[in-house]
Amino acid sequence: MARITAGIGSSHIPLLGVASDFDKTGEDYWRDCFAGYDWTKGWVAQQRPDVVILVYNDHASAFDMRIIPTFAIGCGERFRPADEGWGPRAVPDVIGHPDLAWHIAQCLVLDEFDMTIINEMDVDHGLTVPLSMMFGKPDAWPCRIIPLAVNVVTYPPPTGNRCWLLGEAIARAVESFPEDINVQIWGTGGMSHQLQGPRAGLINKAWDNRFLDDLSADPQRLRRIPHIEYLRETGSEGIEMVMWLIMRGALGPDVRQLHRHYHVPASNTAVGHIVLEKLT
Amino acid sequence: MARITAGIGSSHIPLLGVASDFDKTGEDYWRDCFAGYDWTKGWVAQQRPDVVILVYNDHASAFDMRIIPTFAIGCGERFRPADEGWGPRAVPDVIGHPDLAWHIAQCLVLDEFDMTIINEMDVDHGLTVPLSMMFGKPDAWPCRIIPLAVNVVTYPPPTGNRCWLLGEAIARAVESFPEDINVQIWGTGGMSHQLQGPRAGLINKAWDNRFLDDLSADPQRLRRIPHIEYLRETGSEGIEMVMWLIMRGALGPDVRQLHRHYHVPASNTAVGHIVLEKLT
Amino acid sequence: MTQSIQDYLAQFEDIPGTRVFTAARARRGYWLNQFAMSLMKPENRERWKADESAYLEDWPLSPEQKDAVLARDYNRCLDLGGNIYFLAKVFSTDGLSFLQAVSTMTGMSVEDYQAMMLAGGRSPEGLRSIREDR
Amino acid sequence: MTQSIQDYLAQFEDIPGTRVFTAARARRGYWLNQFAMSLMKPENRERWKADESAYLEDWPLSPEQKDAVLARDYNRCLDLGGNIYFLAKVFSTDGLSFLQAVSTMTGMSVEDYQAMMLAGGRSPEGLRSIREDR
Ligand SMILES: [Fe+3]
Ligand SMILES: [Fe+3]
Repeated sequence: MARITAGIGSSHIPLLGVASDFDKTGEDYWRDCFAGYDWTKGWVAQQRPDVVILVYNDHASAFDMRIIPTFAIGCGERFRPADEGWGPRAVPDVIGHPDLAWHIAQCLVLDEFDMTIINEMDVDHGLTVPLSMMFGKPDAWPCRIIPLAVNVVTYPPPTGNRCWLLGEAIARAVESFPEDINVQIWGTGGMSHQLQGPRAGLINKAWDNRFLDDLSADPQRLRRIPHIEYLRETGSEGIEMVMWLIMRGALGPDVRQLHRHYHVPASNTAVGHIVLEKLT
Repeated sequence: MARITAGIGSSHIPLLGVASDFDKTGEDYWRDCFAGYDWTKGWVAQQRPDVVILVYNDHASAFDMRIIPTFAIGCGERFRPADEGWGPRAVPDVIGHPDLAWHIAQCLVLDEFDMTIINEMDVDHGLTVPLSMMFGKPDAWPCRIIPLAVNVVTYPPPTGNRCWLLGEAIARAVESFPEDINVQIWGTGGMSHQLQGPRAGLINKAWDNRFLDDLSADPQRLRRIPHIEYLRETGSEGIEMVMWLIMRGALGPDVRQLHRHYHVPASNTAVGHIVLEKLT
Repeated sequence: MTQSIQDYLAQFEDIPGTRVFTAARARRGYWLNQFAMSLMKPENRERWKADESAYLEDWPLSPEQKDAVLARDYNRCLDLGGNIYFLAKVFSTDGLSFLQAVSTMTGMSVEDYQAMMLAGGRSPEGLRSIREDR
Repeated sequence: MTQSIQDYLAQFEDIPGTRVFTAARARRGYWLNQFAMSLMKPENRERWKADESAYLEDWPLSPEQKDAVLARDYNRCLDLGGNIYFLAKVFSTDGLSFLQAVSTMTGMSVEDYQAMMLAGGRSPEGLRSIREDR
């Protein structure tokens, strides 16, 4: 029986990908930021997940304004890095897990989630940057990845509660998959940042750290945070943190924080990441 | 305040469109089938809905296997008839109602339905045939139309219960739209038919008529019909009738049947349609 | 979810003469269906009509799928993951109606099939469940 | 739904210096964003770089939208319905980073903006609500 064993929440800032791709991670600007991921790199390498369900948002790469799916699950065999305007990142293709992805997709629809199934798409920095942060620069990513794209660009995004419920449903679906595999779920995006207007550059360390605290201390509070609070407190792009709640919902009531890291800035953004172990 | 005043359930068989387009409706084969819609044509003309929310499924026209949305709402200005392999139907373009459609889409996402928003797509016989049956052959369709496309091709389609709940949520959304407009909702597809394999041509008059009865007599029973029952009793394509439950859910607990018609066959299919008035 | 996906899917194999378009079939038939979809464009229909085998060379179909399409063996196409709404692009390009194409899967002549439909269609009696023989 | 969509949307207008990408903005900026998206293709980037005005002729943008794009006035682009992730295709084609492009919207020099970020970023204090002045 497949099982979700752990979750990671992490920023997915495009410039982190650039720093990795062009070997700048030793520079002063980047050293602390990347060093915070060292523990996690070691831990993931030792955990050897077979599959990562990677929750992210597409940033006008695979989807333009013609079609805006709220929840889209990638059931294809392979997903290529998107050309976001400066050529595709020179990172490995993402190899999917169609058996598990289709299994989850089918379970979710029966469970009354109105999924969009995607068989072909390119994946942008939202998905590939967390892979670089956790796995470094291998010739091939060391596990299969199921992309789960969430609309957080055109309003309204899904509510925090809906994200949480989707996470719970994903956990049920994984548990009903007959193969004995180790599955992780990663929620990405955030933390506080605003990429637009006179208020750009907003960072809210206190709010971000309370969010990180409450992923283990009081997750039910996080589930009820309204969109307006993300916008006011964490900047217009801080809304991406609703995607962490899919990860958190999938881990069940009790988790243990294994590692945590917070750094300002990377580009316009607060970098945060957390590793949570599922307790049965 | 906008209000949903009535609903129609109707088959959307492609050959009905052909019969209409090529003026064959007076032929022996078609006379009774089209005559059954005469009352409804008169009634709709007198009701003059401002907008019809038209629930249908795409039959591999706008969507191919690359992307399969469970619930997709058309928020665009205009939708053209699709080329389904023999050229587009010579019927008017479908003019959308972006104000109401976006309003509904936004409300539904806040209400925890995981909608896919569509701004550009062609619409196939599933949408255009019901327009021909209700409106005949005008130079322009007499009202705005909001396409609501439901996946009933790749399994699993949404459950009957989820369709019902979506209908209820659509009704809430329409009621919160500030303009004073008359909205109808049509659910299309069915009735019993199977378009494949040695069992093709299956028709179940008794089951279809009980379904028509219970849209007013016992709608809660319909809501709980499992997919397997549609498949066993009404043929593999009878599953389209789950879409009628979105219409029925949107009408609230009490309805009055104004008209009903059932005819076998049109092509491979049992033609049925029903007109339901919403009682407050 | 009150029912496991395994139980949900297993039921579908109990219906006589029917292939439900499940994920397993959708995956097997992916390129077969995508090929068929390409015939929605008039220019592709012309190329297809001019040389069907050459047209198929551009698509990663299995040899069995290619044979089944070229033979217009729709039951075989369904077994190989085809879906009727995608395959409709093939028979529409041939100028066949749904009724004509569908009748070819029943073992009946188109006239007999048409007559059955005019007489009220095929009864579900005995065709509901293989296991329960009803 | 516990909150009306009207109330939900009204809140967003109370945030200083921020345009939330609502349906109203998405509709207004539809072609502006679709134009920007077209720059994901290398061949389109070449055509755009060769003659920006000529490139824009193919897109039904309003004159204000065209002016704002040509002037790289990103605040104005946002007012006219642009979304930053779409507009990113324009500034990426210019060779600008997110930080460089974003700083142009703040009234600060890129050096001052960069220094602010290194010092911990912009405080939310006083920037949460126009109405409540907090
Ligand atoms: Fe992001
Ligand atoms: Fe249909």
